[in-house]
Amino acid sequence: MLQAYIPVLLVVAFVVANAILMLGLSHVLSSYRLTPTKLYPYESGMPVLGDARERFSVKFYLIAMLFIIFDVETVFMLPWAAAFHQLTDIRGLLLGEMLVFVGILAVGYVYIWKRGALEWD
Amino acid sequence: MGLSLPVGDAGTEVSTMSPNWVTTRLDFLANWARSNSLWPMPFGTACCAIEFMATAASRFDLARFGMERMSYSPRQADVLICAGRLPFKLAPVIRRIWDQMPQPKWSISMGACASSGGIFDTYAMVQGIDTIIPVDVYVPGCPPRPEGLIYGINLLQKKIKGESLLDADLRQEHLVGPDGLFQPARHIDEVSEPFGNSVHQTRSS
Amino acid sequence: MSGADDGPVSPSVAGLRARFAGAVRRAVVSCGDTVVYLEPTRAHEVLAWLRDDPSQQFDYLMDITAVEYRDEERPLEVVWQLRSLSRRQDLRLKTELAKDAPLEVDSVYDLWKGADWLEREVFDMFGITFRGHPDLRRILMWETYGEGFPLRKSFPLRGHFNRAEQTRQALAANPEAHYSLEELSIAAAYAELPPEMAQRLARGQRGEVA
Amino acid sequence: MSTRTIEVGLRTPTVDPSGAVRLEPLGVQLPPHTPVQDDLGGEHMLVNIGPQHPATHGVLRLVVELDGETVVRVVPHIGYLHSGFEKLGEYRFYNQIIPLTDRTDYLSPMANNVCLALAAEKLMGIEITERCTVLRVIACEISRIISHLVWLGTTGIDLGAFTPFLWLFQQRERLYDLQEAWTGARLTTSLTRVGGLMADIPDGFEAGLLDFCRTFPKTLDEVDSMFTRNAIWCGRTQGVGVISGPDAINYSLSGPMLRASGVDYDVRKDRPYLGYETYDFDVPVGEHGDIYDRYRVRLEEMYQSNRILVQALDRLARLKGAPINVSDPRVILPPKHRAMSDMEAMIFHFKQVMEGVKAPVGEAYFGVENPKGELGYYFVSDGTAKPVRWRIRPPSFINLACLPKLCEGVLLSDVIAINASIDIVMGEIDR
Repeated sequence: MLQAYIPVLLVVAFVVANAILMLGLSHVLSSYRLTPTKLYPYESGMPVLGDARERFSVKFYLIAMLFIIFDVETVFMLPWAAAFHQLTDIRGLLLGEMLVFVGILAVGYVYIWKRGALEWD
Repeated sequence: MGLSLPVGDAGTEVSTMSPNWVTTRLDFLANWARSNSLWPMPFGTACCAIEFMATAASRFDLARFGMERMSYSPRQADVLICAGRLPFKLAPVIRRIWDQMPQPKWSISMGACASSGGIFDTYAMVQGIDTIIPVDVYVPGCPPRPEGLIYGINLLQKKIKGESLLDADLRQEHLVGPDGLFQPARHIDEVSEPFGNSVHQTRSS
Repeated sequence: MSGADDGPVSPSVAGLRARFAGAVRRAVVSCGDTVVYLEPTRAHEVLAWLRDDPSQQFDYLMDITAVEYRDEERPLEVVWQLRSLSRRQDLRLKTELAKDAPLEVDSVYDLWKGADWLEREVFDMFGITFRGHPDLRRILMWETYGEGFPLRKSFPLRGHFNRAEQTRQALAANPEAHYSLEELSIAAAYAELPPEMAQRLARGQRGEVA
Repeated sequence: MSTRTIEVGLRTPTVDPSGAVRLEPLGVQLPPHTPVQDDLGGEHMLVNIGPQHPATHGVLRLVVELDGETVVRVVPHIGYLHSGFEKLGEYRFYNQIIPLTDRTDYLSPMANNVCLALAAEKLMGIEITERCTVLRVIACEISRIISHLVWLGTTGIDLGAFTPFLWLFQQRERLYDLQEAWTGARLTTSLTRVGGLMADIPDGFEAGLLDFCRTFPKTLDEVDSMFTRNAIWCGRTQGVGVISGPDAINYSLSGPMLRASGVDYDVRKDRPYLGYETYDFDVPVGEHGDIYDRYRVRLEEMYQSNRILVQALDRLARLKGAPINVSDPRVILPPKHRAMSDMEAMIFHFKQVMEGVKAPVGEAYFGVENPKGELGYYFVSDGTAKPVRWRIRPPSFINLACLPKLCEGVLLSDVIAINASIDIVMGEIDR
């Protein structure tokens, strides 16, 4: 059974090696001359006023959370679709199962819509 | 401009710092990679910026020389092209952008106004950006024709091909001195002396 | 080579003389354009009338600028160029400001919003203050420019200081030179500004270039 | 809740009689900064869309006060390309100022040269020849097309459409070839002289221009089909950066900015010069005053300029061989071969080169319809060969002054679209 995982491990090893090689080589070859102005944030060439770590309105966070929820929902659909294609005998059960799953999330969607979380300004 | 041995013409003398074979091969590889993938930072201020846009557009394509990707942030820029005249109000801006560019970095002063103040010998104009930042290639012309700019870029590529990785002071950061000037004051006054037609323009009537 | 004084006087001059006898000093025609000289103190009143009066309707402010002549005795002139789009009429109004008195004139920002930057530029280049302008600062040179007012005839073409000093002052421009007082006060950077600069800004005073 | 950290009493430096600069408290108190009271609100952030930025069309600097993503206020800072043109003008003869005008609005150099020549000729009372007027009309319309091509190309890039940039710049290169054949330079043309032109058009110029005028509308139709009914373009531009007609007049806007807001005012129709009243063209006028209307007005103006060029070309055919310069030797240099042989011509040549062309005492203002708006040159002369004052009425400078009003409460990306729609050139703004 272990046999099947060899190609996956090879790919992972190659990717890791490639990343380390590129970063390491460029780190070794490049010449670092750090000066205070170089570490200063770049804002179109002007002296920076204030900093970016300001308190942002909470609506940005809200929208990010909602996006993640519905994005994960679609991620769950992918393996389901693959399984649906192969397990032809229990298709009815699988379809019902997914409809229940989507239904629950649809209730959540209607709730946030009514509560006005999607209005932007 | 593919992978070819550097032409041994008089222009490129291989720097004497790398006696043995290994470093010259590494130099050659690094210089070939750097010179053919220069990412320009177009510091376009005035009319030369329009000529620079025409050079980057489809007719005089800059992509043939590997300068396809314009980088508008100094963090990924290799060569700062000062396209246009530089007033004193813009001097701290170009100085800060030059300091914020990582090594290795080069600079092209495009046009007569950037190289010597051009026709603007006035109170508001820097008389040549080499009093503010170090300049590698000066491109004459007002504005330089796209072919002129491309010739300047080729000169810079030839200069890069002649550099060596071991030569440490090539990559030194020349910062603004304690007296607030990049060049010694006497040198700036000498360089900014009015010359040619500017000498007679003191009387306004 | 004619061109100095020809062409008819603009009909507005008669209306102006009738309405503001004292304010109108003289009216001249130069190269076909009518030039009316006004009293500096009553200029704003005349301009408001020219804009609002139905018979004049000068609703379009073309340009505000200033002129300084080469001989010193002649006063500085502030020039307003008006145009009436509906009546297709042009009019140029001038006031003369003596050079020894403080150079001040009323701002026309309340009549034409377009005058905002034009007046700031005249202040930057000539040093003429416009009373009532909401935000009179330098617009072309940087805020703490220390060499004076460039377009005055006493100002040499290459500036007072030598090139090295000009370069040093330009490179030494700290945040104060590039930000207005308002922006400095809004930015949370106030805590990072050096204390003496903070007091100076609180008094609304810009720092001199060291 | 954004805190106001220091109380600012605005003072302005004035020059008192002794010449020392002292601080005079201004009558007007700055409106107190009303902190935004909403519990979910974030602190305001100042962002520099600064002098070195791809979307500011030159070295303009916008300090944007942001509340999250919406713009509370935009404060433009200009002067980063101030080169002292007007001061330099006072040290030059009238014919020496013409190369300076190329470098103010470097997108329409020939139109600036024509405007300066017209202003100087109005000051000196010179009547130019018929063929010269037709050639100057051709120069102005070529400059209008070039300026609008660059504007549409770079605005397209600002809003994400890169292909039209390449199409339009290809057409522009064809016009640059004609411009270079005529004046010898692609950009710094210095075409006119007081009283005439530097040179007549080379042979083959009319054929090249006619060929351009025949094929140019085809490219414009392609670009039109790319933009006008493009959902992204309409979504980003319609209803954004709106300014009403009366406001536009109050802000002294001019050119496409003014006409897009519904004010039918074009200097070529209102105060005809160079014989524009005899040409058959119409002036596009928008209604809403948003970015979409400014695009439609400028696109239509390119079609109209094309029409004018075609009419001017067949007028030129009738004026074959007519003189382009005024015959007055005190204004126009005599031809080189006569200057070397004929004594009188040599004297005129010498006097003009050494002492320049003297202008009568007086002042003259001449405004022309430039691609950006109404460009006006105001000369004040005291009888010498160098003007006392050379004032440039800069259309982009005045058009840009209304940017803070257009950008209140819009999103950050709209600020870039509005700034691009004003069609600014920093060389003319900062002079």
